[in-house]
Amino acid sequence: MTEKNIIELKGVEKRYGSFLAASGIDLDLRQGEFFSLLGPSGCGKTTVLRMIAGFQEPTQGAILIDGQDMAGVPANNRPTNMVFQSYAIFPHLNVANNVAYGLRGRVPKAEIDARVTEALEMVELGGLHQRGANELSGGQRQRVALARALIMRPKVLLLDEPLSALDKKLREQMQFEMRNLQQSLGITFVMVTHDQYEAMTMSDRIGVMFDGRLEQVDTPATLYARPCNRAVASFIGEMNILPATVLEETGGMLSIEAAGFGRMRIERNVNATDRARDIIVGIRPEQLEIKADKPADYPATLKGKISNVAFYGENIHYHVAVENIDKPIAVSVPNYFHTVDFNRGDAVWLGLQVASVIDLGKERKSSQREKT
Amino acid sequence: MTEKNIIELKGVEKRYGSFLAASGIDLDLRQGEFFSLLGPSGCGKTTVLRMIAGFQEPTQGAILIDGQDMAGVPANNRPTNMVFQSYAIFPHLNVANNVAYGLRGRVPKAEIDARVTEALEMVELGGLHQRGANELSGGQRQRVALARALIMRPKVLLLDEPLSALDKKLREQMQFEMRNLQQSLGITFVMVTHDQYEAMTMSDRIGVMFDGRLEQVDTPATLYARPCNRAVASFIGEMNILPATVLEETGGMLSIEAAGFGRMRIERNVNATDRARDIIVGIRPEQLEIKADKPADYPATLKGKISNVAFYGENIHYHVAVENIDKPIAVSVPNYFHTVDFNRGDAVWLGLQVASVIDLGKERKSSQREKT
Amino acid sequence: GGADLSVFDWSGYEDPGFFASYMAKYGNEAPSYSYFGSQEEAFTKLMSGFTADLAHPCSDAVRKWVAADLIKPLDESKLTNWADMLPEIKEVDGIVLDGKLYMLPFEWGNTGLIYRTDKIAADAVSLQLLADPAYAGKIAIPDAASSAYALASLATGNGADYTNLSDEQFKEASDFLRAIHPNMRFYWSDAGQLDQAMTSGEIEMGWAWNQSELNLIWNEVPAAMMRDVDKGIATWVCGYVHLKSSTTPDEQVYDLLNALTDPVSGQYIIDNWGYPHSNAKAFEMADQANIEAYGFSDPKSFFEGSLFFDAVTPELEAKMLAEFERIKAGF
Amino acid sequence: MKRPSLLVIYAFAYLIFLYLPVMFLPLFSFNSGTIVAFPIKGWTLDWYRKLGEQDTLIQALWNSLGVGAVTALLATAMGLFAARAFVRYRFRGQAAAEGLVMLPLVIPGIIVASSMLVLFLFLGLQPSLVTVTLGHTFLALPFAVSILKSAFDDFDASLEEASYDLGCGVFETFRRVTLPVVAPGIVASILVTFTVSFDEFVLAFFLSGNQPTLPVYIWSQIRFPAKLPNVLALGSILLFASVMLLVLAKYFQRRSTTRDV
Amino acid sequence: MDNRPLGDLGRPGRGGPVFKPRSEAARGYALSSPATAYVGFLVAAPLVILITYSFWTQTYVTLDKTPTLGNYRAALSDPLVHHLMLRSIWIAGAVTLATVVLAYPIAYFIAMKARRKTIWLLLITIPFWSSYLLRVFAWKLILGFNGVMNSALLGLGLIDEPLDFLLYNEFAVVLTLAHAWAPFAILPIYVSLQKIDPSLLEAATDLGNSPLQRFLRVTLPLTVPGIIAASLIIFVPTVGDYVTPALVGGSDGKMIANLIQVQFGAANNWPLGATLSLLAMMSVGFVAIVFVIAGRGLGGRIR
Ligand SMILES: Nc1ncnc2c1ncn2[C@@H]1O[C@H](COP(=O)(O)OP(=O)(O)OP(=O)(O)O)[C@@H](O)[C@H]1O
Ligand SMILES: Nc1ncnc2c1ncn2[C@@H]1O[C@H](COP(=O)(O)OP(=O)(O)OP(=O)(O)O)[C@@H](O)[C@H]1O
Ligand SMILES: [Mg+2]
Ligand SMILES: [Mg+2]
Repeated sequence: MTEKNIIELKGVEKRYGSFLAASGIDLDLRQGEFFSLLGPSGCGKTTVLRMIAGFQEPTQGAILIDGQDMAGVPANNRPTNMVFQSYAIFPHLNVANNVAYGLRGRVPKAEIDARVTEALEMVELGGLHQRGANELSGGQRQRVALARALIMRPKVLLLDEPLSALDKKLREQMQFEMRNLQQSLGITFVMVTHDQYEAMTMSDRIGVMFDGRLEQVDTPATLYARPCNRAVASFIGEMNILPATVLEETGGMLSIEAAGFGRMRIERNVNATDRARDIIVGIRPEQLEIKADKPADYPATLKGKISNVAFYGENIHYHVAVENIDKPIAVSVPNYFHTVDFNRGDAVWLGLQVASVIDLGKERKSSQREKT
Repeated sequence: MTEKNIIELKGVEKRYGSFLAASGIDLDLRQGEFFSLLGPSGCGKTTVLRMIAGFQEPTQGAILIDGQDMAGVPANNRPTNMVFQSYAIFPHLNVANNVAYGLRGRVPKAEIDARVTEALEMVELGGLHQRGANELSGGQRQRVALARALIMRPKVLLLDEPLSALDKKLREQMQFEMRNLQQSLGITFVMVTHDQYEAMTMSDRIGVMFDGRLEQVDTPATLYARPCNRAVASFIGEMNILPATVLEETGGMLSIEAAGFGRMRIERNVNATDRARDIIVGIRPEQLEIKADKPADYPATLKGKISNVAFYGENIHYHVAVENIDKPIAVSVPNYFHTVDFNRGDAVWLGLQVASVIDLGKERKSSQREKT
Repeated sequence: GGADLSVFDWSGYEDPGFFASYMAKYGNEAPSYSYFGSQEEAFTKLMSGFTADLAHPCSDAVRKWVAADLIKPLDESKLTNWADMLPEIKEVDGIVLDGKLYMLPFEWGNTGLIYRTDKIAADAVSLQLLADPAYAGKIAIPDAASSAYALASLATGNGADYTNLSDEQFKEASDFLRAIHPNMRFYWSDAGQLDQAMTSGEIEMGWAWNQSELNLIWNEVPAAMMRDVDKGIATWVCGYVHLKSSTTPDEQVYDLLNALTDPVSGQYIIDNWGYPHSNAKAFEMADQANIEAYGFSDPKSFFEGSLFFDAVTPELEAKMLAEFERIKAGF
Repeated sequence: MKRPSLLVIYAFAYLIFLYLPVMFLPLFSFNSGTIVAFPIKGWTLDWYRKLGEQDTLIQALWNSLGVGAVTALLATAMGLFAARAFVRYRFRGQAAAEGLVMLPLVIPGIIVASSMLVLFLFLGLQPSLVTVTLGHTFLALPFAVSILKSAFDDFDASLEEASYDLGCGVFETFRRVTLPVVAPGIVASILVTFTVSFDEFVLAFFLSGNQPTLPVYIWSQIRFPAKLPNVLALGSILLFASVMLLVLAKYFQRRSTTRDV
Repeated sequence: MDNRPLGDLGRPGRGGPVFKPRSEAARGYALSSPATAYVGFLVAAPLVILITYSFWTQTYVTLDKTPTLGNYRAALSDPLVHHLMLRSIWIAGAVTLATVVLAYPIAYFIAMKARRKTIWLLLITIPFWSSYLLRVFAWKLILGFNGVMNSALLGLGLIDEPLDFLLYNEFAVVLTLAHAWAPFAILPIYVSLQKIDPSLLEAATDLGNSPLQRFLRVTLPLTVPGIIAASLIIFVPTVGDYVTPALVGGSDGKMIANLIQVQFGAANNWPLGATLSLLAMMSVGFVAIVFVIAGRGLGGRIR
């Protein structure tokens, strides 16, 4: 991955009639990176991807690929290729002809054959040349779609939820293989997904979208540690949200009074631009300690009662109801030896390291676009 | 939840032609429990559910509901109701009429109205009586389907992947609400899902199916802690699998020689029935300690090199390549303060508490039914 | 070539036997034919602008066609067979209008009462029998106003005034049609329908063309036409008219007309089709047994004693059409 | 379920109802009499033997086949584009356009026929097989559109996008993806529109010149029912041929799918 | 959602057959315009002609082009017109009802039960690859006095004398047309049955419905659009049919189209014919709209 920008989106906007499907999108994608667009259903991820591919023209702004403005360049003349969510395997062609589709008539026959064989090996489908499109399993279809796009040697590969049709086992395997493929080929991958784990495990960087806006672009770790607002914070992992009041702001630090935990000084979150006296702060469930007795070595503590226990395998989540706080606070505890064991109704203490409290800025009204 | 069995499956088998979709299913479901059927796509979950509902007759075995043999009893005369994966909301009826559907002609009009209102309140759709079926969002459709089934006051509610069509946020919310509903109504819920987290967080007990067979039925915690074989172990959470040789077997304990970690004595896994000299053992990623230096206080240790780092939010997974072991060993570390930080290529030590090594019995050949 | 000439005709008349001499002259090429199923259809199509050289209506339609400016008079001097035509036929109203010859008669025949000879005795049969309740559901007449009123005029004894019925006579005729309406099995719109019903015994009497009689004879059905001029029978004449839209040279048009009226053509149509022709010489050349069997050994009697389908006055025609629709609807 | 259900019995009864009339056509084509009525006069093969001499009848058959073929192609081609637009795109006036295309089904034939003749003559088009074809295309369009609409309903739009994405232009995509994928719908549309044209009389009568189509010829035969048995013979041959054609088509279709796979 | 002005057809093309993401609407118009323009033109012309003629007067063979409402007055005050119009609508209604009722089970069978659906659909279309006239002849053979039906009944000793109510009445018209329209009724109903999600039927069963209740409460209401489509395809042209009533309708089978036909044909009164056509189309349109609304309403009333 180099620092060269292979794709640049500058103030891109897309309207369907009066409906804003994407607005003010500024994004630079680097040569060779694995980038994911993450967001809830209907937030505009596919729209952005399709504008890059050339299936839709932005109503405003510019898209540059490898430095060239793509305005007016049709999809079939762009150096991008796409893996469709439904895979779009041509039902009337066999595997080899599907993969060869884009080369036919452009490249000599012998070269096509060689490249098809090579591409099929690459996606571990060697020998399946003659298999009919309708005789493929989901995973095989996904591989054919991948091979069909990669054989075109695109500068950028676009993937629209390439794994959402597969089951867990297969999905995990393909995640691993796709990441390896991307690293060995050095091609830029832009993937749309609504699965946070998929995005976090596969990507170099993630762009999080809500309601047509790109809220935050960062590495998975930074996104998790420093989400810029409530929406991003709760879309990625679980986040306890508490209201707080800003008392003072000095040198990048805020003095706040947080519900339940009382006064503390936390880092000002650089990403949040608007300040206000009433803000919200977030605490990740795994960054709280849960004890039967009041923990001594924590700067902030709180007393509560277990309202629910949820078992997540690697971790156990306790939901702790605390007086004067609306929602129970979630605490995640690693499942070592299954030793820690509280039950519903137990009284417990929570301990908090102040450094792990994240400033999420002012509470924003949720957009009208959101549905139940 | 009582100890009374509301549903009993005795040696149930279902063939489609020569294809065994389900075989040898023995299962007792208790009055008032939340039971999940978990398994990969095509393993026969829906088939089992539909046999209980009466849409398919078993080719062998018997199904008893509340003590009565259901052979020959058509679906419309069984005390079960179903929430379909696609919800199957009648498109020509509004919400109230959809919900009232099963009562019409059986119950006086006034009572229907009252029960519809009550059912709609229960699923938090109060006041949406007149809404058309096509004007509902995904979450609302799911609620209507739930209300429509619950209004029949079934002895057992069957749910076929009721949440898979919803997006993450909504899915989590509905999981929570459905679990609450089930607990407050005390009705037995049987839910089919392929999402392990969904099954683990919602269920009292889970039945794990593979290739038409019911492999293990247990509480979530037991399933996680004591999976009976490799398939179950790796379908639920992540599991490092190591080959081992049995040296001695005494009083429920096995002396084994495990690849890399050497000799140790572990508990014999009660669920595994066949013993062999060559077995496999499993270790959960969160039950390994990862250190830069050899940890002193661990009975078994191992040296390796980080081959990959995957970020999962609450946890970080390190994949550690170890000499003479094929697959890298996964280690999960809680993401406290993002402090522990190894990078790809670092040499590390793994520490293991012997008590957390799980006996998974003899390696089984994977069935022919499995596809890529 | 011969195909330059276009003829708007009933199908079947493209039989080369009808115009052998034309083909001989025009490189063994037949004229090209377009077809119609009824004169009304043909008129509608021509009024819509369809063009051809010749058309083949029957005498009762000519007045309207002339009024609609569709056809032009023929030049007698160019018709080589004019002298040999049956003398009576030349005078038929409609063939000549206002002293001008508009239609060259080609074939003619009778419209009369056909009955099942095994069910009804020859001396018992009469037009009035149609109104006899004993024959409820056993009779049929054409779904055509002119033909129906011809029948009714004959049945009410006003056959002679058919083209010019007085109001009272018209009412008598209408009343007769109303009287037979309840007996009606159907108003036939194609001859095959009548033949079918007559053969199966579904109907026992029907007002129909002589060609139905022929068909029944050929199929050995015991049926015959009541040919007694006194009891009431009608005669029709059809022929060729020269359309105003004609574009082919007159000479070629007249060559076909002359070929059609050639005695050889006449003999062919009499012997092979069983239709009487307009050329008197043809009767001499044709097989006399056929002429006898098909019932036109004495053409003269029909021309003198039968009702002729002349062109009725426009006002009367309109009245007939309107009234017939009401009668059929049971009004 | 050994006992055939009522529904199956009904299905076969209905088939008998559909086939009963057409079964009599071959029967009477062997009748030596010329009137289509019982009792049958005697048996003969004459009508088949003499079929070769019926030049005009045979010519009419060829005219009908030609008109039917061109109509099928025109209607299917226009229907293909329209159906694609209706299924794939949303645009203002779409409902009106879809309704408009269905209108020919519901306007009385004689009105369309006579006014179309006036219109064509006004435009300087003399009645001929061309005008008949134009008229029939009008009549067949609704059938083509509705059949092809259901074909496009099952057609995943991303297939075409995948083709553009792989570098193909509009025409290449149409030829290499759209056409082969909706081929079954196209075949169905061609069959149905051909049938519609082949049996149509009113428009054909008004719009044909001196080349009659088969129905026009048959209907004008009414004056001469003596020739009906020839028509019956021809009809029987056509029926037999179309059944054979279908059987063959089915056979080859099955062959080709097994080969492709 | 598309509210773009109609004139906005996207970027100017650069020539060459490339894929351009023009607006959906533009592509929709471009692709559907050949068909809609063709049909539109050929539909508009007859309508304009009809409407114009209906305001003129015919005197024998000449047209008086002074605009007048005389034709409408004459037609509307004529009891014959009323009578024929009502009878046409009633016969067309009977035909529609019979056709749809007979066709529904077979469509249901093909959509829900049959294994080889295409074969069945083809089997249903093949009989119509023969001339309509010939099929009508065949019906007369079957229903006729000496026909197959009567012979069979006589042979079985069920009747002593041939029945004569089989042919040449409204029954024969209904039967012949129910046969002729069969594929046009079966196909739309088949399509709407085919579209029903099977899980809806299972849901109904699950909620306690017997197969019959399930049919009445789910299947039937969901096929209302198909039934309406089939009914319109049959009803409207049947009102305009003049051939079948003439051939098998007998003395009482006359319909409004026969009267119209006479005006365009024998009577050569195009203005009156045009007026009657327009009146017929309006009544048919009215009945059809009432029918559609009633059908939808009824479908919506079933719970
Ligand atoms: N052609 C269109 N016309 C009108 N609205 C559209 C069109 N395409 C998409 N939209 C709307 O734009 C919004 C964004 O759509 P998009 O497909 O980009 O969402 P997405 O983030 O990919 O969602 P998903 O995860 O469900 O695929 C949606 O609300 C959608 O309804
Ligand atoms: N009617 C049928 N005929 C033949 N095979 C069937 C039929 N129904 C299901 N099967 C097969 O039986 C197996 C089990 O199907 P089932 O629907 O129970 O799986 P599932 O576990 O629900 O899978 P999924 O998660 O994909 O819904 C599958 O392989 C399927 O292909
Ligand atoms: Mg999307
Ligand atoms: Mg399933």
